[in-house]
Amino acid sequence: MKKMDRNQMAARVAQDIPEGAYVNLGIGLPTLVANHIPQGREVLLHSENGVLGIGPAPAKGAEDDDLINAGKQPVTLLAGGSYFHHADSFAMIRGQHLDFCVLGAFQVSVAGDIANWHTGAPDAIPAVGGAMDLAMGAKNVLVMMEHLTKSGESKLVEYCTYPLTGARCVSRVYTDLAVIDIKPDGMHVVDIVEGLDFAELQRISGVPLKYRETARA
Amino acid sequence: MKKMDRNQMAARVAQDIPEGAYVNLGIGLPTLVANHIPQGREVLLHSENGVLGIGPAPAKGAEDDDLINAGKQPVTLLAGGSYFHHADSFAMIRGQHLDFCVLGAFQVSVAGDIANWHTGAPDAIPAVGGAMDLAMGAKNVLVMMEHLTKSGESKLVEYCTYPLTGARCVSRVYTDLAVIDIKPDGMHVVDIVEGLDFAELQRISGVPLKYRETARA
Amino acid sequence: MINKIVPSLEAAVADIRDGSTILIGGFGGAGMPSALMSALIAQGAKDLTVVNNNAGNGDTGLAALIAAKQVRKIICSFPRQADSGHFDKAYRSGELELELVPQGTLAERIRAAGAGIGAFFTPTAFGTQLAEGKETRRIGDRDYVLELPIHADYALIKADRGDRWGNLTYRMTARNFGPIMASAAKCTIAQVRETVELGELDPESVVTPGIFVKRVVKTGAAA
Amino acid sequence: MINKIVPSLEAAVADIRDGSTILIGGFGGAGMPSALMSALIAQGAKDLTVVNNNAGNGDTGLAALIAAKQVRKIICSFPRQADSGHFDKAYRSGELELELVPQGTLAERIRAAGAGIGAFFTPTAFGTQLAEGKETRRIGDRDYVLELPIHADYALIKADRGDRWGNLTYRMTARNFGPIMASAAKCTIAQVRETVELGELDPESVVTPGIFVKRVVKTGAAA
Repeated sequence: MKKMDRNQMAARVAQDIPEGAYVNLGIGLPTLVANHIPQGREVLLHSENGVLGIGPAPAKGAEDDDLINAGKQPVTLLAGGSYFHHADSFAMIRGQHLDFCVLGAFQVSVAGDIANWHTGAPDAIPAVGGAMDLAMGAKNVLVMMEHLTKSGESKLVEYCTYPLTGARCVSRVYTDLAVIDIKPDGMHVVDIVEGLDFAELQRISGVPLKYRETARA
Repeated sequence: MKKMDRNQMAARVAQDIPEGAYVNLGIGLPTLVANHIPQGREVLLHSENGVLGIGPAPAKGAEDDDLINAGKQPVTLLAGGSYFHHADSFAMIRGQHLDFCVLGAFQVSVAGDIANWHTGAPDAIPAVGGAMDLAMGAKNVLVMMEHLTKSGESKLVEYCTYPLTGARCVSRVYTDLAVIDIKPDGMHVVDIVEGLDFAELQRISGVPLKYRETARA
Repeated sequence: MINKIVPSLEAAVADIRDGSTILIGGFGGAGMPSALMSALIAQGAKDLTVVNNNAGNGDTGLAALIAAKQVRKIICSFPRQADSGHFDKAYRSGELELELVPQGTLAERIRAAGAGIGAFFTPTAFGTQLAEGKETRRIGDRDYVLELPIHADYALIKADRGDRWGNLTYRMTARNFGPIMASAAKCTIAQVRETVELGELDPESVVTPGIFVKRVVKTGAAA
Repeated sequence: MINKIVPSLEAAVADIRDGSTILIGGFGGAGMPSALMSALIAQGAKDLTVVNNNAGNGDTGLAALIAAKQVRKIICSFPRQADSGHFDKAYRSGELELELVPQGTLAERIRAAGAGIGAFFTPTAFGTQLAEGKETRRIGDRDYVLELPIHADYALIKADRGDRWGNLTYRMTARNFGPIMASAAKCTIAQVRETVELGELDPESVVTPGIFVKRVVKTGAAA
């Protein structure tokens, strides 16, 4: 089995983002997706701190402290980009103007619930940022995450045990092992990495998955 | 008795608008107030269609169809003025950022209710514009109106018989006969035109008025 | 390559269907998308619900749309004007339904639709006829009325300059309802005086980011 | 003559009293009014409720205000960061109260205060811990949570250019919370890189009209 690395996962997500899409990439892993949008495909990247039309990372030494993304990394602006204030930025999100957001997650449930903001540990300091707005606002909520936790538990779950970020909002999950659609009747496997068969994916996932073979059966 | 004419009334209102005030002047009679702000006193005029810092009327031939006030009259913009959209413009109004609005009225009640948008006649086509927003939003709602209707009835009333524009919102009324403050304990006469005594004003007004003499009594 | 610039007014309004809800920009003549209005009249969609501050003036624009009997309902703040004859006639005959909304509430309901707000409490109109039958609530020391967003199928607006990503700037008080209407419709169509290359609009001064705009059509200064 | 330009940072913050609620602009370092924050620390007002997206980074700005024990409560969306040690310590010791608000809800609550909206229904956080105890309602086919405005005594913001009437422009993503915070406070104080003559700011590009601003103080590019 060949697990996908972070860049392969990002490339797989990028493949599903069509020309003309308005997209918000979450902090961390999802940010990598920007590097894999095919040359010449115009995709408009939004960041919740008030910018649309983010370009590539600035050259070393050309960073501007006033031009950052939601992860507080320096970015650039494409010709055709624009700036706006926070209420307008979240109007774009909450008002369902973004075609896609890509979020990391601790867990995704069969119903499409996502948990990604808080471990729920009693001594943890909670921090939510824009995650809940994105989860409830984007037309399509895509999740990118490892399939399993470090201790080998599935991050696809029947019910989230971590506090929810949003309920019934995830449409597709990209893991290092598979791509899975979430539909009203459950989780449907779209792709599996080479060398992993569906039975094994089903076994380690621990939640009922559907696949074209099983659909036919 | 010397009734004030429209320009005298406007000048009397202008006298009460201090330097630095943000003011919205309603359509019609209140618009005249702009002409009587003393030279050199900086007062910022707002119009609800999205402009702050209105200047004098343009010269004949210099009108621009894109630069109008809420009465759809051509205006000019002062250096330091700005444009904004309708939601932002009414945020200024509703959010109590205007120091004064000056409205015309059919009736004002002892409690400070104002009726100025609709006669209530069954065949009348109603039209409200921004009157209700201004009545509920400005820090100080000033009313400019004739004291009596054409048939001689007082426009100061115990209760408005016309449909309300706003409840308990008027702070001062300027008529062609007097200036009257509205306070929690009723109407207080501030000024009376020359040649009219308080007893006569009280008689034709038909609602209880207080005056410095009566306050002392 | 994204290109929201469409070649003609006809193409811009071609898919508007009978029964659509349409936001129409403009306050008086300023910002009125006259060229798109003419195209909509030629296109002929009927049974429309129209949202505008007014209800048409003279014989052009919205007044002409009403005269052509394409409008079933108007949501506006100020229908009655010296030259609103076409509205007056259709309203009095019962052909045209009117929903009268205070101007700021109209603007905020449109903005709420664009911003994904489900409903909001406004102090405007509390205690008046226009709040009759509406839910009210005292919050702090003020009384409020609950109002719902106005979502639409289309917005027809007039801007000054636009680019192929749909970014728009406006001119003076012609801005009025344009930016909020652009955000509240499934399909926003902007007529512009001038189209420019990507990057010619200052990113600090773009008023309507292209995310809110589906089609841009150039009319020149005259329309 | 109206002149909102004040001569010093000290004068700008002199009247801030113990117990005030203060909106502080900025997202990370961009738009953070560092010079005003330093002045507020020197001024010494205590028992403050502070609203910011974060809860301070490193040892300057909001972090320094917390370290100086001037803050009683923070309303923010993202307190936990790699370098938020001063917050972490004060929070864990129980000295500092935290109200955690989703970022978009934070922005909309501030905007609602400025716009005179009494409350609004947002879909964000429905069904989550952050909506616990809050009123909810189904409107159409979505579920919403009722949220209240955040009014403040002061807003401290950083803008790019300002004039004597208080008009402001911003620079890139340093705009973030500035315009909405300016509208939501009784007294908004803006530090600017540059002050300009009336009329030098393009009226089409003024982002915060002066009506929302009480004091402007020039710091130059460094602050």
